[in-house]
Amino acid sequence: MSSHPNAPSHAPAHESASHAHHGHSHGHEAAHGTFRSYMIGFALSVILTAIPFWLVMGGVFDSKLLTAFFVMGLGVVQIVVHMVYFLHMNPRSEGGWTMMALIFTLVLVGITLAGSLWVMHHLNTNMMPMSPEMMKNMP
Amino acid sequence: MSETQVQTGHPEAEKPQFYLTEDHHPEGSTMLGFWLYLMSDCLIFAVLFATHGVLGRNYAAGPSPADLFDLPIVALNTAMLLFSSITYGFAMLQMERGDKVATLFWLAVTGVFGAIFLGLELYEFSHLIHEGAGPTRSAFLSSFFTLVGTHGLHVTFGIIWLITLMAQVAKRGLIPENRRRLMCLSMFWHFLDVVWIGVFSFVYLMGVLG
Amino acid sequence: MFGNTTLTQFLFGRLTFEAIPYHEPILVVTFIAVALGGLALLALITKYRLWGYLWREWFTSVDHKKIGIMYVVLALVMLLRGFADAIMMRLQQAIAFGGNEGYLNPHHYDQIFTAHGVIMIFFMAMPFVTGLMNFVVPLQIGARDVSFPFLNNFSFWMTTAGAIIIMMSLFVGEFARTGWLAYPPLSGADYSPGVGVDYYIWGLQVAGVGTTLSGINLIATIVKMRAPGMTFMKMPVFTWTSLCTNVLIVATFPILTATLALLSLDRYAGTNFFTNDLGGNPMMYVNLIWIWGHPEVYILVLPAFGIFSEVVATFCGKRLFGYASMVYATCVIMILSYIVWLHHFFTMGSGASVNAFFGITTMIISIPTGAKMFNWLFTMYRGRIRYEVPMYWTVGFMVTFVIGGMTGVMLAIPPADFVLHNSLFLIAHFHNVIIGGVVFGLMAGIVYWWPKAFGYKLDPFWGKVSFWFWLIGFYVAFMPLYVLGLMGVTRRVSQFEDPSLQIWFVIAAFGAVLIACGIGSFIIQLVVSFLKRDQLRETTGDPWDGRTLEWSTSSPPPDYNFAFTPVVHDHDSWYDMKSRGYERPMTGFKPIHMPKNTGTGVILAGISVVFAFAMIWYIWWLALVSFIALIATAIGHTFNYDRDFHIPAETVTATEDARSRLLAERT
Amino acid sequence: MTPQLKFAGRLFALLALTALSGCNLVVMSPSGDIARQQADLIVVATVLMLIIIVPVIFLTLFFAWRYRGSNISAPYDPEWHHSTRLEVIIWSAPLAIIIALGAVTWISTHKLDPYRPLDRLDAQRAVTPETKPITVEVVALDWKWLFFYPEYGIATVNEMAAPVDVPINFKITASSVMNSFYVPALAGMIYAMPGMETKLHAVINKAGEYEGLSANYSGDGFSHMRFKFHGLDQSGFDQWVARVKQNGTALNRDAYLKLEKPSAKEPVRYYASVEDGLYRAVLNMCATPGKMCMEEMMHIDLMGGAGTESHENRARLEHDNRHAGEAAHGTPAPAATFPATGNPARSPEPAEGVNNPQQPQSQNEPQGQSMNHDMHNMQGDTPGNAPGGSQGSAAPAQLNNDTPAKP
Repeated sequence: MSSHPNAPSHAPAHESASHAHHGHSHGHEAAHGTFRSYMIGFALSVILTAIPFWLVMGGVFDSKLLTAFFVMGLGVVQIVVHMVYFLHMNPRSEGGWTMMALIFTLVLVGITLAGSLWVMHHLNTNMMPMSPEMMKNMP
Repeated sequence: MSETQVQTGHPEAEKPQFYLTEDHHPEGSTMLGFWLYLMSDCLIFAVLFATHGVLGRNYAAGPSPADLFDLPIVALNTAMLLFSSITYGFAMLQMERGDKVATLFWLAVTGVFGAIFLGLELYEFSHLIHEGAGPTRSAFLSSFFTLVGTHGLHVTFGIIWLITLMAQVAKRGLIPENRRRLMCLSMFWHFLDVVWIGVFSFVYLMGVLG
Repeated sequence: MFGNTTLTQFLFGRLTFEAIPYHEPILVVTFIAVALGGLALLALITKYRLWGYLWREWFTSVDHKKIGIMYVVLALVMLLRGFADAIMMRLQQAIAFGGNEGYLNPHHYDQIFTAHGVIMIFFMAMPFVTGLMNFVVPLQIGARDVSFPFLNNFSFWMTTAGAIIIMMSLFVGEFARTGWLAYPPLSGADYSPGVGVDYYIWGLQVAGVGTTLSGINLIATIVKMRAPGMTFMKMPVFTWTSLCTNVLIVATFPILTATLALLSLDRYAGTNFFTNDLGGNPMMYVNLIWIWGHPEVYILVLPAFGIFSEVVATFCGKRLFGYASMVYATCVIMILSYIVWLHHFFTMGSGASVNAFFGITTMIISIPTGAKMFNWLFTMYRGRIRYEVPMYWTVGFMVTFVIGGMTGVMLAIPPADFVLHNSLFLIAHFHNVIIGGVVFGLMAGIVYWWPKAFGYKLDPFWGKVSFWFWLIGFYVAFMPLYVLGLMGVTRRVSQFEDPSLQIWFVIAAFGAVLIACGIGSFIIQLVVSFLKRDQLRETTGDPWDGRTLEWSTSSPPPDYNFAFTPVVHDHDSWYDMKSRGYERPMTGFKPIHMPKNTGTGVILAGISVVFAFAMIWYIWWLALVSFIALIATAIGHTFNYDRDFHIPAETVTATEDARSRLLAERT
Repeated sequence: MTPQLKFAGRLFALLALTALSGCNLVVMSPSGDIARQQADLIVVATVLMLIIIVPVIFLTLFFAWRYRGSNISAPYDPEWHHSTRLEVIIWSAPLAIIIALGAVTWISTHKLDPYRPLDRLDAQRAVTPETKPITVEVVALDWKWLFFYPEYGIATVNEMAAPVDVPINFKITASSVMNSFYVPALAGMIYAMPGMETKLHAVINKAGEYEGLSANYSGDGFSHMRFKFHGLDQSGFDQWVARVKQNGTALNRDAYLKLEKPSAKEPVRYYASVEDGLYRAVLNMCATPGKMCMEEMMHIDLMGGAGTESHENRARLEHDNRHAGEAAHGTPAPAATFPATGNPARSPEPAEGVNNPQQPQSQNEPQGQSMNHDMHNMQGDTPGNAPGGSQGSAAPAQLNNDTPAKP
């Protein structure tokens, strides 16, 4: 990994953390959010959307892997931002049940996605008629 | 376990209260129930994402994402959805202030953004189909159209629901039932945003990356 | 036949007179029998002027108890259909040897085994389980109804709509000939061009909506509506297993829905998810459907475990041994059931590490299951067991289920699975756990809660007769299948060549006849009990000296379940209340806030049937019209804000006074 | 207590006796080393589990009897519901068994992985570098089995033979739907799937005639999708090969495409010669003239697809028969039996799972339908089946070869 890609990633992460702190301390009604928290969420989302588009469309990095890593990473961060600022997720709402349901669902989504990809990757490599030289050429 | 201690702690003679003489109102379940529905919807999308993950590179000797996707349109689309999110947020804030007209205004704005989003998506789809890259062209395109189309269908239903709610708010005002419904739709709408983040990152951007 | 083919096609899609199987004697006879029976039923209802009553008190009811009972009725009706299929298969396999082709050609046989699987799982076991949960859970947690009473009614009717769609395939067109999970490419448009798979898809999709919503409903109910004081670790075990079951339902049925939706896109829109064409991958379907399919097994069996836990504690007169470990075991099973799905296709050829991983996770499930078994065992230890019928089923279950568990672990070892997969050994295994676990549990549950639902006990003699027929019938019917599996005989075969196998199939067929006697005795039990209901009447509300809250109210419970919301101090709360001198409140009743009945659920489900029928037969105009009607009705429903009413305090007082008189008569 | 014990013992003995007597438990007493090890595994697992199952069943019956309501002498302790010591046993006993079984599973799954070449012929003999395995390429057709012997240049239908004590390398695929290749006496089953290749390594240790079958339901003719597997000594095998060569016909693509059409209860057939690369073409779903091979498609996909100007590839990758209707556009389709899509395959008449004989290739072989009178054509020709095209038989030169043509 080169050193310069770290800079843009660090900034929003830091920003998001500090604002998350702010938002909660000011939010008088956490379940609904305030104008301020909505605007913070919106600003963060815009930034977090713009960066991956810029990375891909501008071809910022030479390494596809690195770009992919950032795109997915920023996607996850943005999902968290949406959860906190728009969906007002916090461990207290509905007695913690929404959070629990969310975590459970995320675990299942993870199992479904990772499991399917893992299983299907094995099935495909075992069974798809590819010649050895093709396997070597796999990107 | 702790129960055993609790139980032994009870003095047998003392007769506790065994029922409530007052009316018992369990707290509302709607928000939790709706959240559970969203979670189940989330799993539908998980299946579609997994399918796209598995089949997304099966171009069937046909066009690949890099050949097909027009990222500026996708960016514009994403912007529309983001705007609609914040405007829905404004609607919710107005609802809390009890301002019916302002709520309706922001709901309408949200609906317009949603409709623009849908229009752009339909334009993109028709463009692809005209290029011969319809959902039947390859497994990749099948899963692409299905995943993005399912999201689009959700937005469509969201808009229908939005219009219904606007009619109900206009008719009956911001009564507790309507507030609850607006909050449900709010969760639905923001949930679609979250799914869209997955779509543009995983399908479009990663797809174009190849 | 028709003058204008295009118009006919537009009007009727691919529905033609040929679709009606009037040339199949078996189906015609069945149809006549069903039609006559149906007409007789309709005539009786009309004669006794029951339509209004049924509509007002049952079909449109949002009362969880009535909906629960309707679910069970649906399940029993479908049990008869599914079992008829089973008998036909057993008969065919018992005679189709050597040159004898039997009485069913593959065209029919294949439909029958598909229908048997689909009906037994989706329309017998699922509604049965849902029905019991619906009836019992709110009572056990001291609630007056579920969280979303209208949704409950709607869910029930959607499940029924699914069942109706499946049943229609018997007389209009055909059913799928693909096996109960409809693996593509066989179930794709190219290899199954008929309407069979479409019936399958739409039946399951419509019922799936109901199942998912009912799952959400019950979770919300259990989380939000428990009586004050009932913490999670004081919940009855059946409620716990219901909670886990419904979590599984909500978390897996969407996967089934999505997977079937992809299959229908392949069939209707020509996409290429699971085809051989253009990069499709049928293995993905198998992968996805089993992500749903394995938790489904636990959806069925967990409530049965809950029933046994209630039954064993009640009839041993003893608190359940190891309540906490029972709860943890249930939760562990719930989670683990998500990471074992590949064991259904070890033989598809995944790598050794993948296979071994899923094999071992599968085995791990047997640890909490084993712990549960020991818990029941040690509940019996130092108990004083009253041998009422539910306890018979429980002991029968414990002995039978461990055998099924053992063969299940054998199947979880990939190399062993390579020789046992798709064999009759596998068939024997899952019938061993489904009959020995789920069905026995449901039978125990129905006998256990019958007095609560109807106010009289079921006749014990016929109950025991039914139990013994079921138990012996099960062993006679399925032990030969274990043997046949070890003889290398595989499933879904309609004709055999090796005559030495025949004796085993004949024994198995005889076992099926014994089970038929068991079902017959059960029906006799219901009829006899109904006729003798005055003798069997129980007025206490607590016929078994029960331990949980449902036994604290009258039998049958009033519409509002509890005049005053109970307060829970310990688990086995009714036992706690009884032992600490609970006195029933006699005065001070208040009006009770209740939901109103509505016909929207029936109407929506009815339109769904029309929509599904139109989709199955490509009657596009009707599909469009019914779809719009569906949306419009749903939206229309949301404009109705007048959804609840109060039961006046006088009515409550009158009801409670009547009960006081009954209780006084007893003493 | 003793009567229960006796009863349980007797029951168990009875079960074991039934299991062992009379009938041919081929899964438990197979003739191939792999199946042998799998059977041993079943026994080991069963014994391990019986350690816990037998006491549970016994205790269940015993407690059920001992603590019956009428037995007042038995202790009754309604408040007893917890015992840490028991809980530990309850959880650890199954855990111990599962740890043992898990270890067995991990090892055996790797050892008996069907993809893993054999390292022994049986318990005594190891595979040496000199051991020359035989390759058999298996194709599951609608509803018969086709076996290629690449080393001998022969092929057979519904009959297979292999020399005793020679490792067999199976390569397995299918033409249309999923099947499962299973010879109980030889080794465990593995799926046969279109466009994919599964592998199985096995050896037969005893001469004899064994049953082979499809273990995964595949449609109408599935019940009869059986074949005989002959374990022969080396000379017997050589004779069998000679017999195939002597009595067989040639298996070229035309013959294969005719054979591929759905038929049930197909008699045994021999092919003395096999066209080069035919199995490879079947595996790659490009035996039909004009189709693109899966390999080539995958290669193109790996290279990033073929761009938007690749419409001609589409028809080349439609392997299923749904597009038969389009292929037959030349002839007016009798619309009455065809629904809106104009797709004859969707008419309710033909049996499901039946590969409509109206294959795309039918337009290439106008006489194809009339020539396959030796096939048990399950459904007969549907009206839409009229030979439409007039291109004549495709010349072999048009056929695909198995090397990727496009970069």
